[in-house]
Amino acid sequence: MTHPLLELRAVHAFYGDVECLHGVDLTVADGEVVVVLGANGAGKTTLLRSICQLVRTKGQILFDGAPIGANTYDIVRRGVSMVPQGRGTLVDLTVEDNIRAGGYIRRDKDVESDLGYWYEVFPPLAQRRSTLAGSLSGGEQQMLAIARALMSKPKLLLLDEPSLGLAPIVVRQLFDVLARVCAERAVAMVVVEQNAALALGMAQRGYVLEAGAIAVTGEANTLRDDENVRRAYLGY
Amino acid sequence: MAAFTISEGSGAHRRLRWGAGLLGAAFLIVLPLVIPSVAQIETITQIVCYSVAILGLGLLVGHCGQISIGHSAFVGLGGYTTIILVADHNWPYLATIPVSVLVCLVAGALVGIPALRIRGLYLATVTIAVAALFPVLVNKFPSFTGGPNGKFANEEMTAPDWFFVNPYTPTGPPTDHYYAILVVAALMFLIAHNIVRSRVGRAMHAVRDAPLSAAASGIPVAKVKIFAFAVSAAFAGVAGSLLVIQLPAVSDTRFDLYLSIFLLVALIAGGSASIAGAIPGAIVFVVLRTYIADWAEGLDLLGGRPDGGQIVGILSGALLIAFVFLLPGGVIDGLKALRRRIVEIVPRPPRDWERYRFAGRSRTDQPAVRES
Amino acid sequence: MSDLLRIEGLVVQFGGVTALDGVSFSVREGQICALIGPNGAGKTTAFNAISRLVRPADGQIRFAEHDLLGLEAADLSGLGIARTFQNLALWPGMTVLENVMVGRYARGRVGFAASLLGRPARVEDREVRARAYAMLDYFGIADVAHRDCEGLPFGTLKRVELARALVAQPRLLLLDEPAGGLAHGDVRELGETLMKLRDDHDMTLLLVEHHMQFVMGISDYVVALDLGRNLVAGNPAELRDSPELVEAYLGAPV
Amino acid sequence: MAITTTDRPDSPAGRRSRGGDVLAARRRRSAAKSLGVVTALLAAFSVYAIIDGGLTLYLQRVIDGATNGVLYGMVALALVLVFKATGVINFAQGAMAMFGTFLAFTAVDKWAVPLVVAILIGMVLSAGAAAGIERVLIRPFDPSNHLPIIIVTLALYLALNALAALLWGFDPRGFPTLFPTGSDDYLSIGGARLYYTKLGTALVAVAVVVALHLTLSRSRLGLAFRCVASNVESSRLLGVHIGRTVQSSWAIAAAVGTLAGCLAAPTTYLDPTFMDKILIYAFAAATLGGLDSIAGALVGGVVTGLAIALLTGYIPWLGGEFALGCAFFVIIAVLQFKPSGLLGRRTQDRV
Repeated sequence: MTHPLLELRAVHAFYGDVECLHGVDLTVADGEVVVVLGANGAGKTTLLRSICQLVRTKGQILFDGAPIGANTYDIVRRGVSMVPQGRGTLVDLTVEDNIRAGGYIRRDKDVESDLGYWYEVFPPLAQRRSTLAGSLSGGEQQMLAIARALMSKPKLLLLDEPSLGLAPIVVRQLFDVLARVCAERAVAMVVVEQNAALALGMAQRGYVLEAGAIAVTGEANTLRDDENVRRAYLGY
Repeated sequence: MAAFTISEGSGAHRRLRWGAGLLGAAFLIVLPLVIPSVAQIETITQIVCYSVAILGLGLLVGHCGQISIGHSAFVGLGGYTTIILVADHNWPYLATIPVSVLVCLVAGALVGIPALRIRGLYLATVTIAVAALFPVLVNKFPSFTGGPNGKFANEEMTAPDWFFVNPYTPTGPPTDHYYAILVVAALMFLIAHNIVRSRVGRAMHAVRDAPLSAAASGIPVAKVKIFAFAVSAAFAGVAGSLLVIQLPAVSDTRFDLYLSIFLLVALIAGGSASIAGAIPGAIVFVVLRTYIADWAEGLDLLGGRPDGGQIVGILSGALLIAFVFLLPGGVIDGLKALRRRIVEIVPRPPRDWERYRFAGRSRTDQPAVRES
Repeated sequence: MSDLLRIEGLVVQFGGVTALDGVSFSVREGQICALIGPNGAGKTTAFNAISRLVRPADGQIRFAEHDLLGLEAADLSGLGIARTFQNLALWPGMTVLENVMVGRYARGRVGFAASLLGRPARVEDREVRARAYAMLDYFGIADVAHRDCEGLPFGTLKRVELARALVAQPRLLLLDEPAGGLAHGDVRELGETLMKLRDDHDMTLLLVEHHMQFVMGISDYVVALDLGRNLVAGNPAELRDSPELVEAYLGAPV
Repeated sequence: MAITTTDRPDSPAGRRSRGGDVLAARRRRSAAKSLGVVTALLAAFSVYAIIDGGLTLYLQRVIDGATNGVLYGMVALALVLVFKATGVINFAQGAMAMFGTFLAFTAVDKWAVPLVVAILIGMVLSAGAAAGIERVLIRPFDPSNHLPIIIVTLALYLALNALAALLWGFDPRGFPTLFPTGSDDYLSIGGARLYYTKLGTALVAVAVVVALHLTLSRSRLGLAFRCVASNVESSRLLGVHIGRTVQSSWAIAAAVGTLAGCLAAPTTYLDPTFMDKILIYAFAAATLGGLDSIAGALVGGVVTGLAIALLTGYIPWLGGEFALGCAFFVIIAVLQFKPSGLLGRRTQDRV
């Protein structure tokens, strides 16, 4: 039997008593890149956070065909990794410790060689491996966050606004690397992104969230040509 | 579901409030007259005294979100102010209260000033040092304070001749003290009520819940914190003076760190975010420190080392934890929930709000969002 | 019409990162001015600098005849500046009505000493309470006045925040993503409200917003930032086809 | 497939001073400056002290102050460990240390085990108890809401003190020491006496601080500690079990506290209140050090110890019992001029 890597069935999410997601259905296949679009406050971040159980949820979330569980640390161990909005840099730790922290759940011997791999992919990090991560530039912090998230060898990577605050050229480079690395390692991705054009370019499918519910879904190409999507999220 | 529903500000609500108020006042006034024992009158007097201290601590902790483990020092400061003025300078007892207030306002503001620069927890370390320092200071200046021997006033406070209580019965003098203390305490409760209901009180709540938003709404956060600290200390000072009126003797051990912690225990037990919570809080305080202590004195756990104080300590710790877990709003929250089962008071729009109606001239000639 | 708010060469740094790098713009009295730009362009930072929540390293902010950089955050409300927050900054432990009442703090006169007395405080309290309620009524949420903020829907809380800012009757209203998280119908209604504030209540509005259609629909003047610098500015019609703006949003030349 | 450009060269995010690490450099500068001020003050006072009372007396007081200070630093370290992981000051830290010391004492006194073993037993037991306390009484609360957690630690302070008094009474007891205690077991430094007990105590304390520092900077647990201290949510997303990490911090803190108690008890005496004063000095030390720095705790302890020994020693008006006052003024002065301590890092609240 084949089942999607990740499946959300009628998921509701709550901050305190406030319901922020009102029954969201979403699937991600193995190795697939899915983009989630939507206005600020539509619930995109909440969607990612509910997959990691960082918010209270109702409804079913299946990972690899089985319920995903209630504890974030177990979910991470099962192969979900998230780059939170604002990158979640551990600002008081050095760059190297940040990447090592990404491999916190791993006990295998390849950690050291993996460390080398990421320094190769992101040379700027290698140059600054012993500086405090808090003093990195935005672009470097985003590289760091991606390296850290992939250090745990996830099957699914959740990215929350990776382009936030970065120069367009950096964003494009970052996305290129990201796409290649993920393809190479067969990592599926859910990308929440304001830069819709870019995200749709890299994704196979997309969802549009509006006020906590899925408004539109479809192939990336179809969404890109959709008049409403263009107006609202592409800004032209 | 409530058995009765009353609209806020309606005649029934007003009658209910007046009725409850008058009943409470009558109860408090009659209470010493129907109690035959001096000791019991003294106990309820102590409850009234401590309720003022707990009330003050509540203004700071419950309403402004600052923690203080140093209020024993302010209670002590008030107590010593009164006893020094009475014993050494022959002041009348009640006249010393404004002095206590002033002294504690200044002392409280001084301790609170670090609050300008620092966040909650650092302030707690400052206040715990204040509490530990106070007995040391008392012993440092024995010529004023009597040092470790304590200080006494030779004459108790006496009521004027026209007062209806006969001073020549055994219960006469303690009853006099009770009434004097009750009047002052009632005034303090009124003041606390005024503060909480005023613009300043709302500012305190805003500072407690989200200091940054408070600043953005034009609230001078540092000033509000210092005000809360100073006023809270002044309440504690008044409580100290009242305690001296009740029993004109002080010593350094009466105002140690434990007093501070027990005041906090009582505050949490009573309900920190409510003015009325100070009353059940004070009852808990006095019951723990007198009745339970007396009861435990007779116990003989663990072979021949009975000490009421230890049982009280363990019980207070357990009580505190129980309240934080089970009833974080304190006894008063429980009572309110009970009351709501009987009478539900439904809030009403403020009177005359239509006068302030915020409305623009109606404009229908213009499309709302100009379509692009 | 004169400049009500004038910002010149604003520089803000966080640690080693420069969030604003010499931003200048001004807002005229009676205008709705929108600050736009991709995420991370520095819009909210500019807002926080104006409301004195962050300290600029360089630059000038003038409001009417006041130099804002010489003042504390708490002073602004008294001058007639009110703001809302992107992620809401309400007080969960207080009722909706009380939340709105706090917004009027700077206009109150009862000081620390008078608050002890009761009488003056109560008179003022009654007035502020009525005003706050009227404000809630204006936004159509008077029915939740006595409920705690905790647990109310996002759209309602947004209105509460707007009411809190307005109850101080400000000259300048700063709105950080007022349409964020609102459904389409609510966005439309918000637009009407904001224009009414400008037209009927003589307010000047400065807003940060992502919702392009909304911004272009209601603004008189639009300032676009990118990477902490001024990108373009002008009225919506001028900006709509600006290639710089399209590029900033898309990260690619079109 | 490597990224070569970091940022657009003219982009603001790319503009930072050469050599990078502006934040760290600034922090180092500010720490160095404040340490300089403290050293200068101490030096100036030392000159006065040496002229006033002679070199030997001065040395003796410095030795006493520093060796006491190391102990304060150790208790401060326990406070810092919990603070770093939870953002809360454990007001029961002293009481827990006292309780652990009593357990060690019981092991020596009743079961006649060797002192070293007894101390280890005390440390292990108190660590286990602290882990249990964390699980049952601390973890259920929202970690961002500090007030209830502080209240719980105060409750623990009350209950543990009372329980110890109930079990062991208030009679002061002598606690054996690990080191030779003869009247001539001392090093003579310029006429001043450094007793082996004090020297040994100080060495053990320093060794513990160094060992902890190394462990926390090298081990997996240390990594988890630093992650949680830096950013709780990010740590959660990296698979760190927050609860267990915080629990370990409580356990280690309790063990360190107990060790400090066992080292301090011989120089004072053992009763249920013997840690109270030390705890307040430790508050001063931790505040001075910045509450979030392990090295800062030790430095803060030594500075506090020196300040107390020198001030109460050379300003007769203050008198010996005014040590608490000195600690208080240390706290106030630090908070006024250096709100985040000498080595602490400044945090910025954000909306």
